Amino acid sequence: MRYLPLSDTDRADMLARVGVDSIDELFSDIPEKARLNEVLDLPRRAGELQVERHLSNLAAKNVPASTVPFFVGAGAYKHHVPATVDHLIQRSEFLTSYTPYQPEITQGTLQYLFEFQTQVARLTAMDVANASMYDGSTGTGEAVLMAHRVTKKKKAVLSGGLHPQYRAVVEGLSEMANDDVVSLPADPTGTEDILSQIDDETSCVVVQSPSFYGQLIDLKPIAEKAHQHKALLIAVFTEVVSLGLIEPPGAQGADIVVGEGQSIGNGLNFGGPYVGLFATKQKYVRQMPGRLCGETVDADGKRGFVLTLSTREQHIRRDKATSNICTNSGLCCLAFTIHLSLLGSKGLGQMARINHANAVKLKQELAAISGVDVLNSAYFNEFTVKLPKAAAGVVEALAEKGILAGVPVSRLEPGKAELEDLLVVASTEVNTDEDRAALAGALKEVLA
Amino acid sequence: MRYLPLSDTDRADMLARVGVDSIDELFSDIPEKARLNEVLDLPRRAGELQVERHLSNLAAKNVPASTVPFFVGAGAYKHHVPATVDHLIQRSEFLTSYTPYQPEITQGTLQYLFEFQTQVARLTAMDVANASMYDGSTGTGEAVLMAHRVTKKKKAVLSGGLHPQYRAVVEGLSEMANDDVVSLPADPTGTEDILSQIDDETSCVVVQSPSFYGQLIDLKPIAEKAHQHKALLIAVFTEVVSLGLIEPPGAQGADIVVGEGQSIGNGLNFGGPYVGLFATKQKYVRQMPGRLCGETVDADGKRGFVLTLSTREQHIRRDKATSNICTNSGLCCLAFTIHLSLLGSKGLGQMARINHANAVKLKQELAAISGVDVLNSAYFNEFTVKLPKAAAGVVEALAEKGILAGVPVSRLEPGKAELEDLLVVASTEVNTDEDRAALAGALKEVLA
Amino acid sequence: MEEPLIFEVGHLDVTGVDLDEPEGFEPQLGTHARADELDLPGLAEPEAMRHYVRLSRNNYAIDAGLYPLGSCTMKHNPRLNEKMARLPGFSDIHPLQPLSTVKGGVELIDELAHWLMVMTGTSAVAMSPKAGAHGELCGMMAIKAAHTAAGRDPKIVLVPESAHGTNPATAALLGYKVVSIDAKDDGTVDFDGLKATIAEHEGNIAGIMLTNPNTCGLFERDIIEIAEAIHAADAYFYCDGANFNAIVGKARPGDLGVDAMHINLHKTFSTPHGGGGPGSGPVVLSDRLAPFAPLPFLRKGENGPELVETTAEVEDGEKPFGRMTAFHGQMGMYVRALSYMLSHGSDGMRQASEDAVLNANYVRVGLQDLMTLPFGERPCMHEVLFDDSFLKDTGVTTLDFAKAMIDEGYHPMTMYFPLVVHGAMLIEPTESESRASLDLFVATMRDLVMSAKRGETERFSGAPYLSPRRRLDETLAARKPVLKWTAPEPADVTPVAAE
Amino acid sequence: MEEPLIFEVGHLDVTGVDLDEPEGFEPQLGTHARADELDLPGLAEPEAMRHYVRLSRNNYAIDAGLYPLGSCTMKHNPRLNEKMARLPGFSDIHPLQPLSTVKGGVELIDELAHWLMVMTGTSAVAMSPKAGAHGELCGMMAIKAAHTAAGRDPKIVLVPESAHGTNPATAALLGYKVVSIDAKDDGTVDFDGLKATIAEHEGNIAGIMLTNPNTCGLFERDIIEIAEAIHAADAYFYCDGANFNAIVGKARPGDLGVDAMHINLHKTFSTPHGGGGPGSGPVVLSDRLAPFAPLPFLRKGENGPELVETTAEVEDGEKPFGRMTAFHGQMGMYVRALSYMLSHGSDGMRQASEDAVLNANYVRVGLQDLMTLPFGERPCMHEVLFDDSFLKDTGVTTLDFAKAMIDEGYHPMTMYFPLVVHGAMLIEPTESESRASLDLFVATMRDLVMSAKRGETERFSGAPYLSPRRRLDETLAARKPVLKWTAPEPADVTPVAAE
Repeated sequence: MRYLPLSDTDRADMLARVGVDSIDELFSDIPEKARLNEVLDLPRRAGELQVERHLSNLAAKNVPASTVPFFVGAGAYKHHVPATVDHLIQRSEFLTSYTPYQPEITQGTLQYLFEFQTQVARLTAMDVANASMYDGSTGTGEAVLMAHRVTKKKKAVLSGGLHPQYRAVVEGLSEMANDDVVSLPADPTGTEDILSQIDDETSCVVVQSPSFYGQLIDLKPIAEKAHQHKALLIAVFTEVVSLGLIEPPGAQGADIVVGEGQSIGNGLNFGGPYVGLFATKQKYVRQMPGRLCGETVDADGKRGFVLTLSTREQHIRRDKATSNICTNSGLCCLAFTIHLSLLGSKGLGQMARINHANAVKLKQELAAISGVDVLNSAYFNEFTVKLPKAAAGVVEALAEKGILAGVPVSRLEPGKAELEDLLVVASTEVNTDEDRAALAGALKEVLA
Repeated sequence: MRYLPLSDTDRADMLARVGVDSIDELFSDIPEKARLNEVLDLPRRAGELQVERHLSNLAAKNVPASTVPFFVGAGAYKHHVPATVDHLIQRSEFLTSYTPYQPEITQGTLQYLFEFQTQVARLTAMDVANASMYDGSTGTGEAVLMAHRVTKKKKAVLSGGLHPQYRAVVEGLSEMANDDVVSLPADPTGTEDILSQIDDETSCVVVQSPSFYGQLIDLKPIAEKAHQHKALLIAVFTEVVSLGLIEPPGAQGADIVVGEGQSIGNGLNFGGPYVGLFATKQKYVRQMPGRLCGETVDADGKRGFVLTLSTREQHIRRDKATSNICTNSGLCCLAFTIHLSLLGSKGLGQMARINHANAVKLKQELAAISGVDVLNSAYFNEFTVKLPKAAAGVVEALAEKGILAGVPVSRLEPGKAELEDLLVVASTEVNTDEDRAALAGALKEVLA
Repeated sequence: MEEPLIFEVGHLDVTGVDLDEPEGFEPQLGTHARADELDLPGLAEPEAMRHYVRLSRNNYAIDAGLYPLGSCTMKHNPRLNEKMARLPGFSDIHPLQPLSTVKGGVELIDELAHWLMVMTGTSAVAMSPKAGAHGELCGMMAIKAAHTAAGRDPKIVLVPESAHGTNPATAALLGYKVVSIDAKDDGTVDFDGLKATIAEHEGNIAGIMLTNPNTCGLFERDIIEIAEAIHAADAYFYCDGANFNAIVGKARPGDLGVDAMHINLHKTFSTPHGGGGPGSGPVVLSDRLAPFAPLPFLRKGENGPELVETTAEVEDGEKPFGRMTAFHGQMGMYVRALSYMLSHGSDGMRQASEDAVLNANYVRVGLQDLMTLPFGERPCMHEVLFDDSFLKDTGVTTLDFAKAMIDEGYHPMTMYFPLVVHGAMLIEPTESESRASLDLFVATMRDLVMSAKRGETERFSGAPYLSPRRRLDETLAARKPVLKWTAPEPADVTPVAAE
Repeated sequence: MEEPLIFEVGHLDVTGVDLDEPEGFEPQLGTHARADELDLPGLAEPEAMRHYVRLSRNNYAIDAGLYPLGSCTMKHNPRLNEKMARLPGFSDIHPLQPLSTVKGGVELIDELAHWLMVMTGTSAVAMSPKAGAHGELCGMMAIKAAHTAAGRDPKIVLVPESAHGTNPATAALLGYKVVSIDAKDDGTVDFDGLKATIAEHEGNIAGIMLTNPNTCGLFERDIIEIAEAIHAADAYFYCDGANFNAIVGKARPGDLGVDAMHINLHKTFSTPHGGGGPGSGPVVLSDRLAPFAPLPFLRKGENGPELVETTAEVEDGEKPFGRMTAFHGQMGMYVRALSYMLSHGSDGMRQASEDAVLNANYVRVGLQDLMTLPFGERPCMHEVLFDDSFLKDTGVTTLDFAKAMIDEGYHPMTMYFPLVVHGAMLIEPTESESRASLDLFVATMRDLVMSAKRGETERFSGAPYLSPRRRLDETLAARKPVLKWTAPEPADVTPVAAE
């Protein structure tokens, strides 16, 4: 087998050296009745060509975003990632390296983590960021737990603009941990009254901007009210490119900022792996979950980096840890850092403006269609339209025409009549005039 | 522009430092009437996304070998190359390194060249091999020139089984250099009388096995006759995988062995870049063209490698050089070496046997079709069939059915009635039973 | 050469991408436009390339050398897997595009799930957890949900002392009290003690979290009896699957009585470790826990697998406890893992387990006369645990010893884990090493041990000497955390008044 | 760590691929089956990966540092190009599959040819040559064919002393006698001397092979007059295009009177150097030479470009002199070059030329006070030529100086070329370097020069000290060539008789 360097001769010699007659002697602690004496009923080994064919056949049953007019967002976005990014993250020294617990021989990883943390802190206008979470949704769950630790309260208030699956993650975790959650109803237009939900019991308020529906939300009054009640504002985003153009949550009073970083450096990958961004204020750093990389010096006085504040972490603190997390999203955050290093403020700003411009143009084309209403007043690269009929069927009909039009809200919030006709539509730099015309044209046909 | 690190500020500062007022001052030696003051009439800069789209659109107009039943050979072969190969040749340190003229910091390149030379010498059963040529055809041209230098004679005898485009390369070069060439007529069955063409004027005999038509040729009698007349036998191959199974030319008395190495490690690439293999006897090494890597020691006595015998080469000898060549096929020979290191004798033997087995099976299926004759008695993974009508039209008709059936001889030897109906068909490890059935079935239809 | 930070070399007016300013639109940002300029320096593409290539050279990697990290399983990462994961049909599909346009994606998840269930002898698998610890959380949530559904509310989870820190941390996250289980002198669970503990907390035990093979590299001989005792106490057996790679094809956790076990796809199925992630931690579940698998899950449909994403779609008997993450999990990792499984096949994976165990034992016999085995010269599974007795009176600590390995070209082994032995050194060569590679490793280790015993303490106390950095001051880093780069204050250039 | 050769670590019974033995066929090899077993050791995939990764680490690379090789033009190689070249529509098509199935491939070649012709101001291009020197050969063959067609048979080719070695070698290969042309003190061709030489050999001159900008980094001011004089002598002007990268978008060779010029796609259009290749050397041709372009060539057809592959397809006015290679040339390199051109655009390529020239002059002014310029402090083009006068009496040679650069983390500059100056040092930074990178390079070079002048000869004579190998014995290598690995003789183990 091509991945196994031992030859049969090696095996025989080595067994002799170990002093056993057969390999099975080494497995003799397995209770006899549970020992497998036959090879399991699964396919036998296959050459590369066969594996490629099998997987390529599966892949061919899917419709890649790049091959069609594509307007699907709702928490994951199709952006163009420079070829350099994917090349670099495949360097053996990044790809096949372990967690940098031995800093002397992992400065490569540690330095990019430090760069990553700095980039995320600057993007969000927060004091400190960690070395990434699994993704935006689990990061949001961790943010709520962190708020509970900080405030020593247990009630989270979730905005109706929060991504429904993010909400589900928080709710599930809270339920299991016996914490309280107040979830506001779906809020496509960003007009909910969240302020009235904040009281002295409140540990945190979780607000997403741009919201799941694309609406930009003013976080300042919410932060103010939360702080009056000694609660934290957790600001969430799912589209990090928006931070190239809109006011960062740190400038609006957020205490914890958490979001999905997939848009920068990472592909769609059917939902994962992605990279969660997580930033907070200096004063809360010791309650933060996840890895942190810090600067120090080596025995020769040279600057170097190490994983630090690990007394927060499970491998040191065990059941007293701030989280059970022992993984970051290593390569995905490397991809993020490389892409953002290439972009810089200048490139990110341009990218964000193109995204916004394309969304504005798309809105104009869709709003011109009879029966279609755009629900959002202020948005970045995504907005919600109300169709004259159920959105799910429309999306299917458009898919049959080779256009992926967006996400029907009912896919994530089924059974709610008031959401049945809503479609969340995203537009990024990959969309062309032709894409927009194709969508508008096809939508007219489907609605006719 | 993303590849240019200088900012406009940098440019202004640097011009000042250089002491000129404008960049054009640095171009003032260009005669005024030839200076371009406008940007040329070509497209302006484009982002990655735009370039990808443009090139992907072109690529989409082609039919990749992997997507259809594929039997095209005739000098270039579709094989499966392990993913490891392409990954490794893209390592920055291989991809973006220069010719290893500074051996202290290019031992990576030099060592794989040494490994490559050893592999090629062993494969061909010759004493020494060089660090590769551009490809098999130009290598063949160089082999003839080398034979003329060694023998101090000027007449090359070319077998009718030599690849027609290889023959054209040799003929063109010989004509320009005022050397003589005797080209035998096309010889699909390997039955030509080449021995009678060898006389005392003969510098070299050039014979391909497996021949262009797939026929295996016994080189021993030709070597014997050539040596009687103090001529060299130049043995050519276009399918290096054959050497896993058939008697190597070095064991049959060849003086120079030259061939195409594309099959191992390298893709089809529409004809290039490929990698020419070139090996000879020890006594002729100083007349050999191309780079050579040799073993030596460094100042600390450690084994190391350098480019050597460069007094043969143009950068030292100028108009007295053995060749004007100053390039090898670096990355392609790295790909060759990695793939062959993975294969080893064991893997190459298996690969060769699968190729042969698939060709034998294909021959049986095709020979069973009424009106189709297979012309070759002994072959490796390729053979020639005689169809009941012109092969070119049949191939086109099969292409329309989504099957790439082989190369009509008339494509390379147009206007020769006796070759009009011949089709060269190759089969490698990528062909499945279904591929063969598809070809046989479609061919029956087309011939019906 | 020292490599600066991007903030020290980049410029705000430089970018390594070419984008055009959009025209012809009215911004619709409301009052939300950014007030301040972002301060992220950009690098031109050649600069970025060089920066990250140079950084990478400061890293150790499997592709460059043996990585004997016990319990971390640093095995070969085939590049075929990388290629497959990059097929646009997998990498360029959106989790929320119509299911009719991602049938192959759903099928792939289903196929991987099938392999996992057959290999583990279980009847369900929760695919979505994003890493091993996330899988633990998922498994324990399923256990909690099962108790709740049965009207029980037990408060205790049993965890052996030798467990990974994630185990107690996970249990605590769900509000459980962790009760520690002792080990016997032979490094395995004290079954009698365990029975006593169960009796002591009768009716209040939610489950046990056990690693098997355990973190001492030993297979728990009493595993079936332990499972039976746990089940008899109305509790569940959570198995930490970190060491599943030792027994794939040799034994099935389901046959051992396991109710839930996460599988680290990188450890057992070769997805790259990537300097710390991304991971993927599917959790296999027994019949009893299967109904509680979180959303999304796969259901066999008439036309192939169906993806169930919301409670509204749930059918009778399905009681998902919630959702672990947005979307469907780590598709990119699934493709890699399945590519590995298909390549090995069931025969190859069994062979891989055998080779992993053989390699560990080969290292053991190569070193056991010089280093010290806390549990005697018995065979180990895929990793071999030494303690630091052999360093006694040498003045060399486990840490020093490990750092000295760096100067010999090796990554250190796992140190000070598990906690059950003093100065633990846990070595796992994996099946990816050739015999020649192991011979060289053993010879090097022997040389180091003898050097330590000869009293050559400087070779250890100051190590590493030859790495990109010498030993780093971790105390300083933690005492005054510098977690991001800030521009240095400009030097004080107040002109000194003449005279 | 020392990396052995594959022959020292591989095994004949190991393979890193999984293939099955075929069954159910009768071999049809006739009498040609291999008699002896092949002796090629195999490596399992993890071993192969590690071997080549480790080897790579002994290489310098553009991606790791500045590469100041004058005339070699080591510029940034964008990875977008690599990605594009790997599109299956380009990488997985066969040169002899039906032309109806490769229309996009032919279009790509046509599009690249268009860019090359517009940039050079010429009317045809022979695409197939496989490297620069192959392009030279092609260009000179076209010239020879043109003479033959006109009934002429001139015997002489003029080549300046400063030319690349390929120029005289190419001319000699075609049976031409090479007559050398002198340079003036300012480093450019002595036009008066040239006229005299032309007069001397009247009627017997086939052409001139001139590099412009020349290998001293200078633009030949008299270039148009030279071309006119050559044309007046019924001869052709072959321009070595190695330095075209200095003037893309600033001047067109066709406007300067060039009849043929090869273009090294790697130097000017960023295809990777790859440790020595593969290259690609298309040759642009003037109206007068266009008819002689070799097979295959493109003809404008009604439905797009047509590929003419054989003489049978040739039409009136087309007089191809033959064929340079099998198939159609270096498609893989074409894709990369076009990807680069499309990215830069005509504006970006002009800017690249300007930046390359600016960077070279920036290095010049940074070093000219300490190092010596043979032709005075005049502006250079894309590379700056120093001689070794500044090392006089220091005991440090050009070679020593260059090797000392290695210890500072730099690849040496081009040395001892061109031959027209003593101890030449030719530095070409290219447009890919940032100002900070140049500043560091200049500072390092200044430090080295001052060190040499201070008499710190050991720093130079023994250099390099810090590289994977110290200075290598090239004489030994050439005197006793060891060109392949052979197994060492087994040690003599004849048992010594007891007593």
